[in-house]
Amino acid sequence: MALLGSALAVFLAAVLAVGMTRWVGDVLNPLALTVSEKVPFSGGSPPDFHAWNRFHIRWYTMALLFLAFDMEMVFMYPWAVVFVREGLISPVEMLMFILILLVGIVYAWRERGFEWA
Amino acid sequence: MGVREALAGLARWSPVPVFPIVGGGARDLVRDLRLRPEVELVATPRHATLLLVAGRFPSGAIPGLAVVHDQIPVPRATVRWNGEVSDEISSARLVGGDEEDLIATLVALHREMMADPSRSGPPILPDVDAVEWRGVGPYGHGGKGMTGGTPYGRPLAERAGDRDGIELDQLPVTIGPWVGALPWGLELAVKLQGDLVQEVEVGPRLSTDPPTDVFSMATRKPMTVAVLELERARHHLRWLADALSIQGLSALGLRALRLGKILTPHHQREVRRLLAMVRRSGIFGLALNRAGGEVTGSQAKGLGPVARAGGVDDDARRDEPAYRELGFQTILHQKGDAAARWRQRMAEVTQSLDLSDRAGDRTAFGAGLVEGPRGRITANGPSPSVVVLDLLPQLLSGLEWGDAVSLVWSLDIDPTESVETHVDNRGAS
Amino acid sequence: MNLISDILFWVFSVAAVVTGLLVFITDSMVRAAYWLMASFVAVGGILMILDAQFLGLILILMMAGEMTIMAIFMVMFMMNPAGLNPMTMVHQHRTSIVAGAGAFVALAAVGLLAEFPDRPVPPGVDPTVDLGVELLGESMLIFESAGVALLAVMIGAVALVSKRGRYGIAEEGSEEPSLEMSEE
Amino acid sequence: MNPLVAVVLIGVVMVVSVYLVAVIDTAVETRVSGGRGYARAWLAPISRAARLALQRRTVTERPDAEAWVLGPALLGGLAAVALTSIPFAPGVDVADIPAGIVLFGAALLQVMVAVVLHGWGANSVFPLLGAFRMAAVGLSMGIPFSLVLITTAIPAESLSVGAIIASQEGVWNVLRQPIGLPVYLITALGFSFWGPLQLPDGADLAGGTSAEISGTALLVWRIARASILVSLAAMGAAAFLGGYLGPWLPGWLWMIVKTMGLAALMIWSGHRIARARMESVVLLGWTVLLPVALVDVFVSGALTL
Repeated sequence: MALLGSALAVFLAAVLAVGMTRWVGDVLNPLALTVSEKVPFSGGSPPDFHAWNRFHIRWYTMALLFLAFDMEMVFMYPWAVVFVREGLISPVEMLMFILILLVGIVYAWRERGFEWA
Repeated sequence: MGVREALAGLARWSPVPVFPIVGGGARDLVRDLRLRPEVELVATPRHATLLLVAGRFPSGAIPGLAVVHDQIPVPRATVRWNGEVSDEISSARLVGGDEEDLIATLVALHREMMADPSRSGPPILPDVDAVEWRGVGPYGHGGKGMTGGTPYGRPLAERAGDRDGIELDQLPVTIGPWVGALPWGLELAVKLQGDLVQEVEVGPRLSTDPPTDVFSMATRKPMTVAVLELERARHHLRWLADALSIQGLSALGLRALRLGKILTPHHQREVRRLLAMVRRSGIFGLALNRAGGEVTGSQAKGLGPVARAGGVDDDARRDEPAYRELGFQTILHQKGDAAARWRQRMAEVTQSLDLSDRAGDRTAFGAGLVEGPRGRITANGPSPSVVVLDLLPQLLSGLEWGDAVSLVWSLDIDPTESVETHVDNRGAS
Repeated sequence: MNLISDILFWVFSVAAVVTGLLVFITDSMVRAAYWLMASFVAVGGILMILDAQFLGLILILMMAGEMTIMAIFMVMFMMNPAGLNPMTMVHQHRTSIVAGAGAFVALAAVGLLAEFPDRPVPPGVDPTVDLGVELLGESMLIFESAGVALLAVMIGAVALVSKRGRYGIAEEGSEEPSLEMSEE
Repeated sequence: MNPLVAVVLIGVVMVVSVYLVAVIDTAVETRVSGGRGYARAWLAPISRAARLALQRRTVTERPDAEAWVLGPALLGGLAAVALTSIPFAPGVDVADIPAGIVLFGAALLQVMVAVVLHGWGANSVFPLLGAFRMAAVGLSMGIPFSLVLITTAIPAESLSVGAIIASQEGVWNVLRQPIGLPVYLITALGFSFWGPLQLPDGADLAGGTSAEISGTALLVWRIARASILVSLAAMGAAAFLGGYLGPWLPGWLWMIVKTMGLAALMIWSGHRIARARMESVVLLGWTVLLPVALVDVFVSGALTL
């Protein structure tokens, strides 16, 4: 717990350092931009629309697979710790679990779920 | 203030970040600036301090100049190289002369900006919203309903059908003409659906007066093969420099550029070494493996390396006696895609060097038709870049943006090449 | 030490509730997704205070991916994804108020009335090890059947969304077959 | 470790290593480009930083200002907190907790969030494309990345980084688990979006998520990105190269040498290996790295038994 407190302190200090640097920059060069200086860049023509739009990600199949496959991480960490202790049973059980999941990956690959362009 | 002076003193030694706007006749000069440690060409005006406007532009007006100028953060300044006084930016520093003069001006101006930001160039465009939105609508943000109106001055993208059978937003956006990702001067009006290019229109062309390089000279009088072929090799190395930087290999690109500058027929070994490094970079396996963009058959006619990469044996050099004496044989690749075009040009660099080495004082061409580095140059036909620009919409649609960029660069486009290469010539004859 | 733990507990608790609330107040889909993640991260912090380091950290680890996916899917499906026009994330007010109040009362009742076990983990015991032993021993069947459930999720997702989906190739305009029975 | 000492220690480590990364980057670039003048590599990072400090920050018309600020801040914070899980020398660590590699993994997967927020914040087309690219890269690389790290925990019988280093007393993991380090380095390039996997900030997006920022915002973004690279290199050194273990030299020096060695390797790849296509990266992650990482887990595991 104490160790994690230090880690938290380091995290907050780094975040603060970044914020401070930006703030120093803003003091040296105050932010006072005109409308034309704020136009988003796309190479010389002002944009006609907001860039934020309903963004069609083509790899949504992969995203859904990640959602399912990522669960395996939860089991894998404790499994690795007791691997040696538990002996042969551990690789066998985990291999079974992984092979079940791999069927899903192979199926997605066969359905060309990772390709989009 | 002490801090500011101290920082300014250190910043003096920083490479000068320059955002280039490049018109006709200045591409090679600006590209060579990459070799100078004093200067750093950046891909977006947000990373720049100086705006460099170089070269000739059609009828004096430079599209997007004011927009890009205002996007450069303060302190900023503009340098106009070999231009007219009547250009849009009144505060621009005019320079002529050679590269050394330009570098000296850039460095001096950068130091001035760092030391005294109050001398920064003022914005050109007026400080008014493009669309009235403040105070409009129930929340004063300029919109009404969930998607209506022009919130904060711009509308939201509209819905459109998609090849996946889903109706989703399509974002129309004009990219270019001045962006590090595309050849200088190329403007693409694309409709993006996600990261996919659904539709492309090529923007106005920045054609200027006819080129004065050795290849266009060869349409009028015979030129020595040695000079032509060395220049062709140089051209391909310059192309390689640009194309490599866009694939994330700017250092290797610099190597190509540096080699191109000092190139002689005796540099075969260095060229081979460079090409081996390019091949080993995995560019064919990682970046161009499925980039697509096949240009083959009749549409490739007259497009030089692009045609030959697609298996079209189209090369004006075959019909020249001088080349026949040298045992010239066209190099062909079959697939005609982006990777094939890379391979084609890389093979032609060594071929040209070899030809240049053995050519002696043979001369070729001179009768109106020349095989230029981008393809066939004729007395009054369209230049190869113009032909390629017409192919772009069909080639780019359906590609992921990164692939689209790779494809554009594989075609070696110069948007400043004039529509009719030799208008003047025709008038004269 | 205990004081710091207490302070951190309250900081994380308040953060979890406030960020959870912000999910429904913000107009932007991306913000909503990442506020939810912030809420989970705060809960992960509480777990870590309770010396369940592994559970707390794995929660934070998992949520990075899950909430990014949530953000991109919301941006993909919602019009006005950035909340440039005002909108509300709350619908069916009466139902939701009743459901919310009911859930609160139920949970509060559990919190107040249930008897919680008071078994602090003895020092020197690594809960991760116990979790691993449990997974490979007693809970083996649960663990393996979770695999089957996840496989079903994957296959279902791929079958529904892949380009060569079950209704034909998407590029050729795949269409769901009509549910009407044919006349024959 | 006392929080104050911890902040100072990690701060010093980050400042020095980020400076070294910048120097190595310039030097490698000079070498690959066939140029001369290595001396400027030592000064270049400082003068560039000074120049950026004097430049005004830009904002766009209607950004998500908070997300835009949070992106770099979070990235820097995550790099720092990732470093806390790694012992730099015997006994010199901030938080060598029993779940050390989970802490590291959690920090690194959150990098995806930081970059997505940073790209989303600008409301501009290039950063937006960059943000979604980072999501795709992160989701493709996340699982193999975690798997190869988990594999190093098998012989150590612990998730603590200190224990993982200690378990390499006889033989380093790079020899015991030869598949691990290459997979780790490739995925590390993905999470630090460096070199061939510099897709969110790629040249084809004119700088991607950083295309709209200038001044100190750009400065801190670059520093944070280099810090992530350092964190990844340090973990690579600890998990696969035995961390501070080694003959003759003192432990901390070994750690520095190994960390900067791996960092240099990744920087070198940035100048010698081409940017990969987006789709290839996703395919690589799921159909090559994931199975290879699983082979690593089971083969290395079986060899341990």
